[in-house]
This record gives sequence, C-alpha cells and structure tokens, in this order.
Amino acid sequence: MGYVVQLDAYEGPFDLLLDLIVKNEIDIWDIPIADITQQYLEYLHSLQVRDLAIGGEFLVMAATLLRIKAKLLLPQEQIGLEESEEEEDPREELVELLLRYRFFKEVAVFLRDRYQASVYYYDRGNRTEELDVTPVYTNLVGDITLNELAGMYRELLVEAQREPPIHSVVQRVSVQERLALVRIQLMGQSSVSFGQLLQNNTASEIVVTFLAVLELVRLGEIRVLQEKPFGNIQVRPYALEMEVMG
Amino acid sequence: MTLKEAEIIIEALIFAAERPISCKDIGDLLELKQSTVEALIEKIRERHGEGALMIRSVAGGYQFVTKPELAPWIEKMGRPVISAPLTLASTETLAIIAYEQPVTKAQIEEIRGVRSDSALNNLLERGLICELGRKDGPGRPILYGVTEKFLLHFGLRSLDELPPISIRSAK
Amino acid sequence: MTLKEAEIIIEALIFAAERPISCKDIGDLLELKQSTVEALIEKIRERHGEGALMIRSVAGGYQFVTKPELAPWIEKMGRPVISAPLTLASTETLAIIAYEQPVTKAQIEEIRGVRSDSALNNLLERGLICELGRKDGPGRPILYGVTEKFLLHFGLRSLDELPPISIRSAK
Repeated sequence: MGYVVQLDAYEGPFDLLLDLIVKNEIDIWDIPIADITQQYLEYLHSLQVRDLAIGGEFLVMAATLLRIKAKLLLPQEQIGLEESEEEEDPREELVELLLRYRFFKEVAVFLRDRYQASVYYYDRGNRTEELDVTPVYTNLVGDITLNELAGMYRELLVEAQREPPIHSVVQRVSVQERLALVRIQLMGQSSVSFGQLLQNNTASEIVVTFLAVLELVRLGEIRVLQEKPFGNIQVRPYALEMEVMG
Repeated sequence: MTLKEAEIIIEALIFAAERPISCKDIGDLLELKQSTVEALIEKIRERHGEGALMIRSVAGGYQFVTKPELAPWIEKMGRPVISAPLTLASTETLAIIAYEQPVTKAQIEEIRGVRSDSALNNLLERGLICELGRKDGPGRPILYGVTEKFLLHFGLRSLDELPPISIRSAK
Repeated sequence: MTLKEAEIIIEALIFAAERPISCKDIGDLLELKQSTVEALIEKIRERHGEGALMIRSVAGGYQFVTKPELAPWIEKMGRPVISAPLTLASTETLAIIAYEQPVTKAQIEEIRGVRSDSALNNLLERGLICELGRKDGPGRPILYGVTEKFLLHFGLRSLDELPPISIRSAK
C-alpha cells in the first residue's frame, strides 16, 4: 500500500489506530482489520528498529488486533447471519472505544481553540491588592481586658527570670527519623505547609527536615508547591495509595 | 439606592472581585432582582463601549477584561500570559474529566488507552482539576472533577458550552 | 496611531499592568511624549468621571482602583470574615510588645521561650502591631510595636496608660 509510517509520537494506541484509519481513508465502521493490524505492527517494529521503548499499552492493543483478526478469519458457518446481527462483529467493541476516544480528542482540539481565543482577554493586572485579600477581623482580640494582658506579661517575666535549665540534651536527628516523622505529619493530609513541618524546630532540625522533604520528593511521595516567590510552600502527598495499603 | 447608584456599585464589584462574580451574588449583595442586575450590566457595557475594557461573561460570572484587539500592546508591555498552554495529552485528559466527572484515574486511562499520571498531576498542579472525594469500592480510588479555573482558562461560561456528546458522530 | 487610539491603549495598559505603570513606561511603549501621555490619562479620567473606576497615581505609576466611596460594598463582597479571637500565643506576644516596644522577635522569643513567628504574623494581619523599623546591630532585626488600632481597642490614649507592672508582686 506504500503507507509511510508517521514518526510522530502518538498519545497512545487509539491515537495511532485513528491516524492509520484517517491515512488510509477507511470507514471506521468497516475497518479492514488484517490490513490495519499489519500497519500497526509495522509501526511498532519501526519503533523497535530505532531502539525506542514501546509502551505496554501498544502491545496490548497489538494482541487485541490479532485476536480480532483471528476471529474474523474463522470460517463463518452461517454467512447470512453476519449481516443481520451486527453486534456479533468482533470489531464492534474496538470501534466503540475508538469513537469514544476520538470524541474526546476532538474536544481537546475545541478546548485548545478556546484557549487560544481567550488569551487575548486580559484581566485586571493588580489582582492581589491589599483591599481584596486582607481579612476582616470582627473579633480583634476577643474579650481580653487590659489588666489580663498586663497579668500575662508579668507572669511571662517571672517565668523568664527563673533560672535557665542546667543541662540541655543535645539531640541528633537523623534524616531517616525525620523522614518517618514527616510521613506521619502528612498522613491523611491533602496539603501541609512547609512552615507547619518546621514548627518548634531547632536550626539543625530544620536542616534535617528540609533534607527529608527533598528525599520524599525524590522518592515521588510528595510534591512541593510554591505559588509565588517567597510565598508559602505547600507540601502535598502524591499518592494516597499508601493510605489504602496501610 | 437609585438604579444609577446600583449600576455604579455593580461596576465596582465586577472590577474588584477576585474571580468572576455571578449575577446571583450581585443580586444578593444589593438586594436586587437578577433581571435588574442583568439590565444594569448592559448599561455598564454600553458605557464602556468606546473604551478599552469590556465585561466578559465567563465561569458563571462577570469579569472586566481588556478588549481582545488590545492584546498585542499588553503583551508588548510584558505581562505574561495568565497560564501557559497545555499539552494535547493534558487537554485530552481534561476533556474526559469535564464530561465524565466525577471520574477515577482508571476510567480516564481506559478511555485514553494510556497511563495518565503525569497529565493528572500537571492538571492538579495548575488547579484545573481537583479531587472530589473517593469512590466507594475496592481501593477507594480518588474521583476527579474540573474547577472554576478550568472554565476561566478556556474562557467558558459553563460546562454547557462544551460540544454535545456525540460519540456516534462517525462519518 | 491616532490620539484616540493611544488613549484606549493606555487605558488597557493601566488596567492590565501588574503593578502601577509609570508615565515614562507608557511613553516608551507607545513612542509618545510624557506630556502627551499625561494629557491622555486626563482624558481617560474624564471618561470614567461618572463610573465606578478611577485612575490613581501611586508608587510612581498609574493604577485603576474603585472610587473610595464604593469601598464598603467591596468589603461586603469579598473579604473573608474572621471572627476567631486571639490565641494564647498571640495574646502573650501582644502583651510583651505592648510593654517592651520597640522589641525584636528574638527578644519576644527569649521571654516566651518559644518561637513566635505565627503569633507575630497573626498580630500583624490584625493590624494590632506594626514594624517600627530595624534595630542597629547584627542582622538588623525588625522592631515591633503596637498600633493606634491597639490603643483604640483598649481605650488607651498612650502606652503610658498601660497598667504598671511590678514583678515582685507577682506570685
């Protein structure tokens, strides 16, 4: 057929199949499976030749195509029946999947066009104006009185004047320990601020916590988000699968 | 409050709101009927007719934006595009979530035929989708849905603006 | 580009700029004299005369804001209302600042014996304390003091009216 394998990366096996169907000007309801399977396998082969990894999904689809091809090749006992009972066509399920995928692919193109149209509308630039983000405190200090405030200050002074602790335990924290602690802190949370992880930490603990967070990012357990420079850093567990296992 | 005063207040609200403000919210705030609010917004639009600004109807609300023909100048000024375009893989994933929500990763992957972890993470990071909770059943998988930011990103008024489902639209 | 077109472009630039944009920047961008830009901004101001928006000259540039008399409506719309009273940590910190001001974070933490960042942030956000400048010395730490709002809340004319403290009398 002289079909030239398109070397673009495909989004997946459906994408590849749809492309083959378009290229060959095939009626999607009547796919010549033998032919398409051949071209599909040729494409995979071309990837292999170029030493490119073939996704498992592509191999699964290859198996499906071969299975459908085999079914179609089986001798039809009642040839007349095939026309009337279309749902027995082994290709039908595949066609449904392809059409469903094709619809969403079309929507993706629609969305891309909408995006391109909407980027020409600029909204107000100074969005984080103080006026808009400052919370309103209806209860500024609660019902604390001035005398209570004074009393609190006095007690703090008294407390501060007590003799300092004679000995302090120097604790060394390992990254592994801290890793475990951070995992515990993140358990069941959708998002924790980096500051929260550091609360009440000494300088060396902060360093170790930071290392632990980096390690967790490397392990793919969390991701770290910072929406603006110097903004709040959010730590988010990636996979909540652990929760399911545990 | 006269109608003229209400018109001015509505203009201020639409301008100052952090996100598109809906007719209903304006109505509730000003104790006005929604039809009145709509009529007043028309008046504001007329008043801005010759100026640089327009009121766009997006994400279920109203928002002041500059007229599209002025975009080149704003770009020239150096204002970055609000959000970079998505890859086709991410857009595809987003399309599926918009129609099928609440939907699990497994369902998305079944439709796309490929793994979709990185597309999902990308969309989550951009705030275009969010987790809606967990599905009952084995593994209690996370359910995803689209956000208001999704509508904003694509300049959609609501999900109704998406093409009607026509899986059978095969030629 | 006609003057009318330039006026519309300037309106769009001021609206879309992320921070107040200066006369000079506008002039450079449009290749116009600053005096022309200023005259055109006057024209935009006139055009917005009866509307909700105004161009404010601030921080060396121009910026669209809503007219001040509309502020109550905007406040009513968007700002999150927080009704939580002060935490113990914040109250302690406030007490120390009231008596010790000007005082650094380190000094506060020395008295309280614990870190006080979030308490300080909370007090700053509530407008009960403010930064008074920086202390001379290593690191030039920020000095904190209470605000007029604090005095008003407790009905104090000045800090001299704070109840006197005698540590001896404390149990």
